[in-house]
Amino acid sequence: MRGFREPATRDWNGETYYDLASVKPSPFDWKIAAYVYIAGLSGSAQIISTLANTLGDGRDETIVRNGRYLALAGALLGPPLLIADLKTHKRFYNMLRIYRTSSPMSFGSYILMGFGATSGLTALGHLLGGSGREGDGSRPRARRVADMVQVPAAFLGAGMSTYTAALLSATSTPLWASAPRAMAAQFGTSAMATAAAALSLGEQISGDPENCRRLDGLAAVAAAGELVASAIAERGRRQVGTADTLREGATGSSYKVGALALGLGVPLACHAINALSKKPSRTLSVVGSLALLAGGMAMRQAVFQAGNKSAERSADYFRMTQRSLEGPEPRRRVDRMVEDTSRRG
Amino acid sequence: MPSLGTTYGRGAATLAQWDLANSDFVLVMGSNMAENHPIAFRFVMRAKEKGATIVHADPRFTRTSALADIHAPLRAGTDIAFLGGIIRHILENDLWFKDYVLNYTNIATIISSDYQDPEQLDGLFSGWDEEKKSYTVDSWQYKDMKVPSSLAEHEPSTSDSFDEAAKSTSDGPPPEDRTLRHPNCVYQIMRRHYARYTPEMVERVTGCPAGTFLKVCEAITRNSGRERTGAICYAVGWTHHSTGVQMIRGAGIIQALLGNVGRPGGGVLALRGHTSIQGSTDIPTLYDMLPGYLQQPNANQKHADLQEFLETEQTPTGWWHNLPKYMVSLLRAWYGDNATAENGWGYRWLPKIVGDHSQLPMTLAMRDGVIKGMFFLGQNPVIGGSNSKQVQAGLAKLDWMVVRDCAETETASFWKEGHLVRDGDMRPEDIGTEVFLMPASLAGEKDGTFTNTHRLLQWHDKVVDGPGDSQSELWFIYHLGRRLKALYADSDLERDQPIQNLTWDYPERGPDRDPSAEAVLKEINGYTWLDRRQLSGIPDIKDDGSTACGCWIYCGVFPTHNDNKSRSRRADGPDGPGTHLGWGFAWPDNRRTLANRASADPEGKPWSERKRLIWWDAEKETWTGDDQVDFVKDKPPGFKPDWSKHPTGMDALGGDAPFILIADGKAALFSSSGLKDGPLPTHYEPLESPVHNQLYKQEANPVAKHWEKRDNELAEPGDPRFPHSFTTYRLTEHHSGGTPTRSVPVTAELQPEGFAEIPTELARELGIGNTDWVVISTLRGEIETRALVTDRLQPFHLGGGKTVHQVGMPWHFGWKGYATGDIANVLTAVVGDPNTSMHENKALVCGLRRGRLARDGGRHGES
Amino acid sequence: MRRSRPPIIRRTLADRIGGFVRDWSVPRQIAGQSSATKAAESALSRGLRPRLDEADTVGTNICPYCAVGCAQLMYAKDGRVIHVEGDPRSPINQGTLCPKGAATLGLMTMPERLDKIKYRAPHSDRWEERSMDWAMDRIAHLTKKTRDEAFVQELPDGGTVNHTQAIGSLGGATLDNEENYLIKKLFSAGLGMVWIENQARV
Amino acid sequence: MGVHPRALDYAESFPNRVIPDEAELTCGTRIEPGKSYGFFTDTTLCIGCKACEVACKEWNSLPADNLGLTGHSYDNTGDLGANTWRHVAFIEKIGAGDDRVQEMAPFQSNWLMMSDVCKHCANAPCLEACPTGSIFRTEFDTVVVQQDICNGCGYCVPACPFGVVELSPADGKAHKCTLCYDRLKGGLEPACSKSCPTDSIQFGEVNELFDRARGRVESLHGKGATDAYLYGAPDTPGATGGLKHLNAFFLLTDRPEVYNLPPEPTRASARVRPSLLTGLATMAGLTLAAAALMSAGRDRR
Repeated sequence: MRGFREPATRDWNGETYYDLASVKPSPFDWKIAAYVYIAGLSGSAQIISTLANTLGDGRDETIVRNGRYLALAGALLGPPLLIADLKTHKRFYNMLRIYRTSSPMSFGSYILMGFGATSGLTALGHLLGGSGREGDGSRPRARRVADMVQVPAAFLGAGMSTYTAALLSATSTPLWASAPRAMAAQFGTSAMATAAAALSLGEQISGDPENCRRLDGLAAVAAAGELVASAIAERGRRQVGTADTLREGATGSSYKVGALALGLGVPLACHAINALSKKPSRTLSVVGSLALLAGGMAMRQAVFQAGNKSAERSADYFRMTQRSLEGPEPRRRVDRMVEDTSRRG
Repeated sequence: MPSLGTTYGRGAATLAQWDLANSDFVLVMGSNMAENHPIAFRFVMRAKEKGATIVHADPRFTRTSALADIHAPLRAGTDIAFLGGIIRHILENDLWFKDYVLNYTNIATIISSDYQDPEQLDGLFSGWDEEKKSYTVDSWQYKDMKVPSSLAEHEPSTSDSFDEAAKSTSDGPPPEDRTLRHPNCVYQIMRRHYARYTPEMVERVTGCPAGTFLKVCEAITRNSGRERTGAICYAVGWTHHSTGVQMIRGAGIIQALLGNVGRPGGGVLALRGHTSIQGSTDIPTLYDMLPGYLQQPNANQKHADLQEFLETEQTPTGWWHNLPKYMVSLLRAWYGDNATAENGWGYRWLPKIVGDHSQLPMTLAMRDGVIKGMFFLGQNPVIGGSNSKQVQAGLAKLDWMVVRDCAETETASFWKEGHLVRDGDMRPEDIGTEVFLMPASLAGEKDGTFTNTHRLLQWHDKVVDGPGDSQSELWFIYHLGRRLKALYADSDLERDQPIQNLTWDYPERGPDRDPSAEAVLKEINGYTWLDRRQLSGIPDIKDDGSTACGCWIYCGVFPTHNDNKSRSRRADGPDGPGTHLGWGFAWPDNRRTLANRASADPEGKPWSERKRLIWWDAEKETWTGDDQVDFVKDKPPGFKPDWSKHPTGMDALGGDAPFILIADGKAALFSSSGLKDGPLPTHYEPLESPVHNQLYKQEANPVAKHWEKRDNELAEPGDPRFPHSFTTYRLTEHHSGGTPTRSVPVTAELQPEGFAEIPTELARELGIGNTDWVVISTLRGEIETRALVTDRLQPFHLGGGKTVHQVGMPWHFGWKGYATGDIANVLTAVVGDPNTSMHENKALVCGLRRGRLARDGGRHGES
Repeated sequence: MRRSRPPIIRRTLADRIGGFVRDWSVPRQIAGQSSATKAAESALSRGLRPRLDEADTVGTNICPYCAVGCAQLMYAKDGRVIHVEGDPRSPINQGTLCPKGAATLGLMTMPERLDKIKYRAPHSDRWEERSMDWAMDRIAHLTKKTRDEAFVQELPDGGTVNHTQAIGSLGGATLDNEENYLIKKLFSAGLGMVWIENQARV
Repeated sequence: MGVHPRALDYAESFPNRVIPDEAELTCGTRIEPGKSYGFFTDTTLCIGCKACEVACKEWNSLPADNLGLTGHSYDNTGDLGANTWRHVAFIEKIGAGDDRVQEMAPFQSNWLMMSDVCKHCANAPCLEACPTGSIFRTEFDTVVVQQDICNGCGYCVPACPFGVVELSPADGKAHKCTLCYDRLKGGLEPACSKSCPTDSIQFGEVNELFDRARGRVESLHGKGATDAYLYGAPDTPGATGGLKHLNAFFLLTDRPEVYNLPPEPTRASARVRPSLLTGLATMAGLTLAAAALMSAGRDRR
């Protein structure tokens, strides 16, 4: 370590300042956690919809439609949740006053805005485009617009699915800050899994059972990925010493039971049985999808609660800051006027 | 402050606070300086940066201790044992500053052969009168010579037969033996007196480890001498004891022995607790003095008329020989043209005191119905007065009372929220006191001067009006006086002459008819009676009625009609001498360091270049230097009194006598006159002590004041119900009675609730957890408060294997304001120092238990 | 209470839009200003000044708490004090203040500050408000009555004392020298009171 | 100890104006836009008087908010927050019984006191997190929340590695030390450092303060206070994880955790890139998987 003198080099013996928090917990409550869930679900739904529209055939039409509508629904639900969480709601528009690449909250706002606009266009195009084929077999103009916009929408959807992980990791909250990569993978896979599950449910209601199989397959792949990511995140946090709040108490239980067992264990089991059986069970598919959807929400809520709790535990924070965390220096430093002037000088 | 008065001649800080930056050593004792005088401590820190050694000797480890180099813990009330140990260390190791001490103190003076020491009389001095419980001080005098006191108050006195036989100080120089071999010279007496105050004894009595004590001795002596100086800072941690005056005397003796007084960075700094507490002693709202430390006429002394008063009070030698000038000019200022030479300048209109009328007996006088009407002018005795329940009982007996403050105080609201009502002893309907609560203006809402702790008068401007009906005390007293004069205008009773004859015309301003504070300050400064020219300085004051002067020591603050020196704002820059003569006005005569003649050697040369302050300029035949000279400016260092002429006043002091208010011009290591409890500080236990006196059979100060026992009992030493040493103090976040900080949200939140500090060891023993409720009890009452368990208070391991725990409690709290708590002064007793009547609230004993008081309206036990 | 936050200013939608456009940083950012500094600066920041600038009177005060004697600069506007802080010209505090001195503004403007005369009649259970004139008259009357009833000119042994022990006064160490002077002059030399004391012994 | 020579230029009792460039008189610094300013808080000089807390609240009109006895030594403030921009921490290191410490340290000894404040980080995580530009870097290189912009999103709160920023429930905006932005604009020293009785809090140009602080550490080491070290100066604890340095830095004598400071705080925004890249890579992988699943057995249109 550089420049450390006695006694800073002495080993930390666990001493804290009357066990008082060293950092402040975020003021984010269930609304933001729900937003993260919705953003991921709708963002990934847009991706699946776009893929289905691009790669699939007519049988995928319901996926495309449902995906686009889901994306729009998410884009419409998100902002009210975010604004409701602002402590000075009336100034929500200041989110667009400036853009800062260093702030996931800032570029996230632009992603949300872009995603909202593009998802709106795709959904509107889809709505106005009717069946998708004109009488002459050509694409209606509205659908063509939707098809054009769907690609940027899907990219923004990818952003929607994971920027929220960056939002949490780019804090000093021990739980969130100590496993940024794994948590991004966790959020992304969960987004894709929940989106697939939602669309699968849609197919179960009115659509093609074959589509369900595909979507359930996607959901299972994503859920498996999430399981791996969760394990890596857990391991990373344990190494740092910040894992406790997600393992202990009511939050720990809800995480283990809700997010892991129900949200990942159950759907993986359901979908695995369905995948192995010749005649997939409709019930298992629905149960698996519902479990995934519920588990995704439980995971977000638990991560938020456990994060806020970890911020109040100074020992967690001190363990985390005993050594530099992973992650390189950002390439582009936020410019600093004073350096500029000194360079000029 | 009679202690510094008897030792150095003036009862005030000898040096300016900023001068501490020049100290090589600072002993903070009897003071928690960093907490209670943070800005003064700034200069201690500055000294420390420059290499000075800082020592804090205190029962508790406080914020001052944390910044000190040495913290010497000592049991509350044992300071004299500690200081006596230092004196012994200096004498036995021959570490005193000989050239200074031999010339500037009475170390070589020979004391009466009748003198007997506590070493011989087991704790008493010679002259003890068991019946009167007081001393006759004949045997404390210089051999065959009566030494006049430099204090206004001359009790206790010598016997008449002695007075007739003894020589006066103008009859010749005091008897001396410069070889110091004479068995009754002060040096030999002190060696005998302190012989048993060894480091081991210090440890047995105070609990301070001998090693720590010796470190303090080593540091203090290493940093004194020609090249180096040290200062001692004290506050009410010394004065609030039954031996308070003698504690300060101990410091005075040490500083004189080390040659630190009157020199840069040296001396004794009294740190006072209220903004103008020095001013209110100089211009005393005190019963026993008139402005400028003149004696209030006393029916028990030879004060029948002015002639007799002056004969009694005027000293033959030294500056106090000028007393008649100051007395006559004061009477002229007060009774104007009604004061004539024929009527003794109106002397008989002054009321005479008949005993002790200080705050402690005042409490009893209220309770006993002697006092029927009271003015409380910015003081809150329910919080600050000893034995708060007695104070409240007294308030309930009054016919009427006026409280003037900036917020509703506990004193003002005693009749509805006080202990009497809370404990169920009385209902408001039972209390007949008529109460006037009047809003008072604060500084900034009125103009006038404050005198700070180092005698500096500083003017504060009126910037805004006080809110609503707020008015200054000046306004209140002036208009009350106007109304009273009107009420008495038509009386032809002799007893009403004083108020009729009182001069009472001050210019008024504004719609509220605000009297001019400048006009009052001009009267305080003094002016010529006929043509109303301002007096330019103390030498202008006359005894023939041609001058009026409200307070002679302040003369010079307003030397011309347009020159208010207290308003001068010109401090020294970085290259200046650092005495800041252009900032404010320090009494007397703008002198910043008292007895600064002592900064030069007997020949008038600075003791060293590093420590020069003033010196004799032989060419110009004058004293000169960085400060105003506290000496006769043109008296050469070699001047010797012509004893054949029976010289009086300053003519009787040589050119090497820096302490000009002392009759022989020398610092009094041995104080023959002025103190009631002995010529040398002697260790006594506090009136309430957990242990017996290890040094003498005499347990406590034999002349200490203990007015009466009813509801004011004291525990015997070692009473098992009250095994712990108990002390009270202030916190940096609050101010005294608390009204000005507990009512202000930003300061209230910093210490939001009353608490008692309890050592970890004791808390463990009694099963008390941090912030638990505890009950503290004494024979005067019980209170409940929260426990702050802390390692900063430590047990004292005393002689005989006895361990004493201490419990400490801030006394700020009460029931008003935002930060509240029980009143510590419920626990304290109406007892005091014999010289000053200051209470002993720093050292008593208490019981302690976990729990709360029953406060459900019923009476709760007062075991 | 003084120390509440400034009132929330109600703004219309048009105001808000206008304000947003005026304060919009993105264009300035595109123009090259840094998003961390200049581009982000708001209208409030641009116009910010210390409130001392608004003072119409600045006088010198001496701190009213302990006896160290720190000088303060007192800033007032329209007859109300707006701030009090250390006076850098003083050789004692050189601009610094302790926690109490730093709270002088809080003391002068505290919510508990008394601004009316409160009177409690004998045996009453409540305060009543009274006018200054009434109170002063009543106090003067009581003072005279109490003094006259208990004035002693001579002791039984014939010594003149000319005093009254029935009235006392407590306080003075927080007051100005001029005030103490008038208290001592009126109470002692005028009325013959002997029970005159202050905090010097506390 | 003299006052500043320029003090004599304003020797009237009623100056009736703000002394121009008063900071020059109080701390020898003439404040100019374009330079970097900060605090050097030297805990070895701190007497724990809390004048800084009061001066701050008085100047910034912050309400009292924390009325309660904590039992945490003399600290009844607890932490920095929306209404508390200076906080003095108290740590007793004396020990009881046989563990009682007998040795005194040359400066602050066995009872540690430290006035904590917003660090005004050179790379300020709160600023980097702020999506509205409400938090910005002033012309004095200090970090300020602009109250006319803040919409209370609260993201700066968890971003801060020192727990400084907090939302006020009273007005729904984030608050923290402004380093007396308004005072700096008027040439006045910040309220806390101006009031500090023992100059434990020193205000000045940051680079000058760094030099002064390094000298102070050296001098303390010379005087036997070998525990003294800087926290937040370049290349010291506190100035880690991309924070570069702290404009408000400290001289400490015990481990940072003891004062409730993280030993190696990090710049939160440093985690944006790894998180975002991993997230997007995950999405890319999932998209490929989805594409495979979607296209299997389908006609390309």
